Amino acid sequence: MVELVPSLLRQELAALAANDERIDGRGRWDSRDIKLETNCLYNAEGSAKVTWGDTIIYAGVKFEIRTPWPDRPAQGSLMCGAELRPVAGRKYEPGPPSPQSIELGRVVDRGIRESGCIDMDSLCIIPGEKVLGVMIDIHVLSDKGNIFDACALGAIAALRTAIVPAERFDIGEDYPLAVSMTPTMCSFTRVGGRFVLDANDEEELGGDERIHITLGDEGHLHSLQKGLKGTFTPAEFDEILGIAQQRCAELANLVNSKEA
Amino acid sequence: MVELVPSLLRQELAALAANDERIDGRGRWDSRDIKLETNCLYNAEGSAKVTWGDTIIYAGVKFEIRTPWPDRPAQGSLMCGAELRPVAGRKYEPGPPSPQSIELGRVVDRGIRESGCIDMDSLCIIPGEKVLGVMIDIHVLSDKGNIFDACALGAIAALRTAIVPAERFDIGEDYPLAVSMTPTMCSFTRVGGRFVLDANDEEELGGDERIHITLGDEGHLHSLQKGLKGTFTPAEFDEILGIAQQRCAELANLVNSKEA
Amino acid sequence: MVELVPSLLRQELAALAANDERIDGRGRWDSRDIKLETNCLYNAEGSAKVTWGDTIIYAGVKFEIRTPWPDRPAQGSLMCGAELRPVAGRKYEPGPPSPQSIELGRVVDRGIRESGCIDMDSLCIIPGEKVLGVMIDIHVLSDKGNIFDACALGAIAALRTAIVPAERFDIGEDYPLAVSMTPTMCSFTRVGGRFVLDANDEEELGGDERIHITLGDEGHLHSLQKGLKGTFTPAEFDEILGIAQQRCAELANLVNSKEA
Amino acid sequence: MGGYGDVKLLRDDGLRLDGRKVDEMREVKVEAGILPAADGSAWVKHGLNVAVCAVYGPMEAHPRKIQRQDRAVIDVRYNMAPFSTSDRIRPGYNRRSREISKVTAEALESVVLVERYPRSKIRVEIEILAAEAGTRCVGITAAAVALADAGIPMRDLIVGVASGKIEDTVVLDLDKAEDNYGQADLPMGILPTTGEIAFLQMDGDLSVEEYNTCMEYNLKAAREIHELMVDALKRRYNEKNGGEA
Amino acid sequence: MGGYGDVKLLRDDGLRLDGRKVDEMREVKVEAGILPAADGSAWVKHGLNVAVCAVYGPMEAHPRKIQRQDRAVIDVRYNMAPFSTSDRIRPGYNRRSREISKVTAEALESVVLVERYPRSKIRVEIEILAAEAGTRCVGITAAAVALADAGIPMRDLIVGVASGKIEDTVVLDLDKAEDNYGQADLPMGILPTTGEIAFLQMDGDLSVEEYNTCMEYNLKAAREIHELMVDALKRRYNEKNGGEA
Amino acid sequence: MGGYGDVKLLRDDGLRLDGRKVDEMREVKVEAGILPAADGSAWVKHGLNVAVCAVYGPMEAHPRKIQRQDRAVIDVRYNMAPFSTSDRIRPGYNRRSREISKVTAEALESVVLVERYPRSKIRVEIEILAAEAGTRCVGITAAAVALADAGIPMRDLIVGVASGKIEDTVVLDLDKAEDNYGQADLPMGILPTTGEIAFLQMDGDLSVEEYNTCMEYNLKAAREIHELMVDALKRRYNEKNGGEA
Repeated sequence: MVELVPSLLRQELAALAANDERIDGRGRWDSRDIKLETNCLYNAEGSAKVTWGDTIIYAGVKFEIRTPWPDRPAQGSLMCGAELRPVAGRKYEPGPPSPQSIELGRVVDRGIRESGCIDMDSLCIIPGEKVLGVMIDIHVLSDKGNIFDACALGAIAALRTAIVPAERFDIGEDYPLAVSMTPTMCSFTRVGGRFVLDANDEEELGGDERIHITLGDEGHLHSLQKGLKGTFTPAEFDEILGIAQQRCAELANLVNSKEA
Repeated sequence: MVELVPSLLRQELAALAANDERIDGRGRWDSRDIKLETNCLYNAEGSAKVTWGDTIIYAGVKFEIRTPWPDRPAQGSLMCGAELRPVAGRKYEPGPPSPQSIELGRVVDRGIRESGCIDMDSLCIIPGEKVLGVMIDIHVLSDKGNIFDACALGAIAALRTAIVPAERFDIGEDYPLAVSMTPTMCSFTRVGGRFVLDANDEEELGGDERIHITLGDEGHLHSLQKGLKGTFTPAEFDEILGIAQQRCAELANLVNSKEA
Repeated sequence: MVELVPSLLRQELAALAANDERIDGRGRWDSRDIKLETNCLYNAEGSAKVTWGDTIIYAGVKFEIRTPWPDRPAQGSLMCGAELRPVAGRKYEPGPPSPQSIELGRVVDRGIRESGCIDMDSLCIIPGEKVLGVMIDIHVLSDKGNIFDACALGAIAALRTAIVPAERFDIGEDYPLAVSMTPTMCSFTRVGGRFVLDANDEEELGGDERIHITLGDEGHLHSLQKGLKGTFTPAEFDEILGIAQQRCAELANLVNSKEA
Repeated sequence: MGGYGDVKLLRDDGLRLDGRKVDEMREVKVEAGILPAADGSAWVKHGLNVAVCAVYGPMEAHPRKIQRQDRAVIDVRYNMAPFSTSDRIRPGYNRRSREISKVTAEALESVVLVERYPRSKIRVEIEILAAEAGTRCVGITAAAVALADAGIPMRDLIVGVASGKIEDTVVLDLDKAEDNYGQADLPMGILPTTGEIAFLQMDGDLSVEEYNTCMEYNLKAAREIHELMVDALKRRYNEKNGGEA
Repeated sequence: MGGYGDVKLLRDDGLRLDGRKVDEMREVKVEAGILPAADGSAWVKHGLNVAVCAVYGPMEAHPRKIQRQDRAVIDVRYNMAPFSTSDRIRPGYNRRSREISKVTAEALESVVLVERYPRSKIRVEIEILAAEAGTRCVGITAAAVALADAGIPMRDLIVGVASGKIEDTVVLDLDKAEDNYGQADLPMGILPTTGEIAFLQMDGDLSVEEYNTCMEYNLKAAREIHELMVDALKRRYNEKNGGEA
Repeated sequence: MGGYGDVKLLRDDGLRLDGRKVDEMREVKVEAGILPAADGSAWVKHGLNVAVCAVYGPMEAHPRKIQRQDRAVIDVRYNMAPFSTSDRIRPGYNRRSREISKVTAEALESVVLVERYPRSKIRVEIEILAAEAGTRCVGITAAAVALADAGIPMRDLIVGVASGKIEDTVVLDLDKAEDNYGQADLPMGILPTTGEIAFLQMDGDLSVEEYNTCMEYNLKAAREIHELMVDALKRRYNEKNGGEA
């Protein structure tokens, strides 16, 4: 493994951090530009394209009719998965889902699920017989850093604009999926010794641990995850949690501006 | 990868081609000898062994009772698969199905399926409840070139001699499967710059692209496939299509001579 | 592969064998100390921990309600599997089940199944609708030789102390699983040219073929298996079969002493 | 081909259900260079199909056993996104996508000057984001543009096109209904400059005459799409160089 | 989190169903060095959870492509035995166990002095034999003890602890019912000497204040469990050296 | 063993359902050298069982980690064709075939002079085309002939044979009904010259005396089949050399 480049990059990032600078000129808590498009995919019942700096992801929602689990006869189900396929970047290889892609999908899934934004009872059609399964698939097409936040944004945006294809399922007229909240994720990466918001690909390559925070409408925590080697202190966490409170509210506003 | 041998072989094949000769003395449109045996396997409901030059394959037909697909409640199903297992030759390795074996199975499958020789409606036992599934499995035991044509021949011969084990399934008396047509395949390989019929293993090793043509009873095309690196012109295709018309009719006669 | 150590070890073991000695001082037909604990795992319906010298394994029994096989509507099922996961020793690697672990599970499974100790009819709840499936999972935590005998002992001990969780399944009150026999396994390894009982890890590393014998209550054979490179003579087999008769009876007594 | 026959696909005025003439293709849009992480990329919308392609390389081929001493290997993955079809499809490759990946790779090897990059690998990632019949052809078109965008030298751009048969009539570029209820489909990868064929599949039922008509339609369509591909690459070139078309 | 809400988890006297106070953890027992085949090992019983951990290495990292020039890689497998849960689980890894393995490995890499063993690998095998909520934390505790038992140098012992929320009340160390019907769970891997956090996950619903209370409980519990870990290692050391504690 | 007990397998005259005596085996036919692509091959029909075996090698063993410095490894794959059984079986290996492959390889390693080919690999591909009880034995017989046909030196030819118990009577060479409804099966791989045993499995219920009778029957059958194997190899040798037997 060529580890020379990361090593030089680490030095550069540390030097920049000493002056409170970042490699692309942003401030410590600045995000890159974000463009969110919805209803952009034929055949998906809800869809979103997120262009987050040079990172590009698509999210699509599909529904299926299924029989409920025996222990939850009146509840539907929600599933969110992410694919980190070789299209996303030079470093990605074909093969079974990597731990990275599993973690990505599960962290995004927990943020949405645990916010309670989908009422599982509302997905019941006939108790014990037929319920709706909601499946969100996220496809990373260009990874230039911070795919977690881009994927979480695309997932909730696709969900919030999804139409249940009731006619196709012979269960009445099509209707918008009820989504009661807009959980969003805000991730921080230790670069040059201190945490920054929205690391780009170079900062990820030369950085350390990440913290992923998903907050709901009232600023409540719904999902946390630390990834990669490294530790953090409670004081550091308090600081980034404060930043996340502001930032997640802005992201939720962006999503809500897209609704039908 | 040792690519020296193929390189010398290519030169030899090119020199032969310049004199309109082939490495085993055949003419450009000559096939090797073909021996077809049917009903040769205990436990298979239809079976065929094809000895095509030094290439040997077996095909076996099995039936199963299954529930129909919801969108086709009165239709059975047909499945044709090929296994290129390590027994077939030194170059074959164990592992999950290779792209080569998937292509082989799918090209043979399409030729049979698309000819319409099996009426899917005839495989219905009780609409919406019980239909027949027909499964053709092809097993390549010795690959000395042109396994595609040998497999296609074995598959249709096994199918045409198959007996539906109705008694075992408790659905009446055993009866021969209704097969209304005899699609056969004819493959051409570019060797020394020009296409030849029925390449042997050396010609495949030192040759280029292949074209697989499956024709039905009236000389209609049911399946085409180009494989391997290389291109061809429409004029070249016209010429080999003419050869295929003759050759497929001969192969169909051979199959039809075997029926019960 | 470093094969130097086994080679020197082989020489040492041969020298010891010439004096009828073993590397850890035991006699040819001596076993290491065995400690058997049962009911040692929360959530398992039957469980056993076997400490066999420095070899440690756990076995756990779980039940499930399932629909019977169409051809055996009034019979339940028994399944025994063994996992040789990387925890068990330095030489074990992650990945799909190895041939070693498959053989281990299947040999233990056959010994129990073929003894007839579980009456499959007794596992029927409602013929054609509901039967019990009994699943024994064996987990090797520390392999220091002769895991076959340790696993077989743990499996039958877990089974003999298992309680059917009938209340959880809504089929009446919990009751002990009926197990009518105590099959046990006795394995012999060729070390220094002659067979010994209960080889330890060094004797396995520097030894040759193994013979696994499972005997039931009346000294009947229920399962045999030869493993690894090597041959044996009928006379050799007669001798070890005699030893196995004594030893299996002792092991069965140990298991039976644990019952509720 | 479904070939059910009892579904009407041609209107009384001889036009198709969506108003196209028999030799008219669906609208096609092409963009080059849309994925910042890739060495070359393309986006093609063909009817309602959407394909995206990323190219990486040439790079060292590993594991070593896939290396070729005298040329680059082209490693193609054709993949349909789970949300690209009416019924969601499970992520991961299936037999269909593996076959398409194989023959697409072989078609691209026929035009890329692979002998210029011995022992190397060129990765071509074709992702179908929305499928409405004909995705393998759209994928080939996208791959050709993405390879060109990556600066990989080729003898010609391959164009993916298809014709087929509905109600015993040969038509260009089947849409979803025509594909489901039609009688034949003949997808090709054509080199528009020479008319050579680098990709060929076909299923259904075609007489020799019908085949010839399909071939003629395909060649015509290939030349039309080729112009759109060249335009997209010119726009991309000018954009990179800050100029105007 | 299940979060059903209609299951009563706190008694009228303010204690939990099993009689614990809100900031009281389940009983914890720790043993070091219990697997003869391993280079280091540990057994932890936490409530009814039982985790066993074996450590092998440092050893040569292979295949070569996983090697790091400047440090050891830590290869963690977290696995639940098929009989460890109420409903049997199929052998083999699933998405949950792969995620836990990944983040546990990253947590352990944060404390092991990995730069002392360039190009090598340390295998950490965590086996859950009985599961009653909180297994990932119990696994981390066991891994830390097993690494120490194997003589692998670390900055600190990591302790796995969790707090959560039931009936709008923050409680330490959720048991199975509390996990099933509670509102939030916050598992952490804490370095008890410095209070740093090397492992963090959370799901459910917590306000910032509730998070802070969880954090406080977790830190307290980490220090308690840390003493049991040190005691176990001392007993093991004395046993190996034939002495007395 | 099924061991249902209520199915009659012995006739009143003491013969078996197919008319065989208790110590009589099914008809066996052996051919060597029937697969042109292989280095050695054999075809064995034993009752209605049909097994074909191809041998490739000795060849370089790769990947390197399977190499042995002092000998060849024997890589056996026992496989049942999907159409070989009454109910079709899915292509690919299952637990049963993997176990049989393992113990068959170990049996063959016991007779092949593996030390003559250090660092190499011999591939033995056993394909069951039709199964009627006893396929693992038929596969061993075919493998032995194919190895000899490939010119691989061996201490002896192994012969695969089996005896078992039906209606409390020991019989040689169980057929399908006897296997399904019998009480025990004892397949062996025997070296007919020395009487040594290289392959041994058994399941069911046998007393020690019954085991001894099985053993005696197996030995007798091994010698009979051995003659057929030698004949086949002689025919093959003469055919290759253009002479007469």
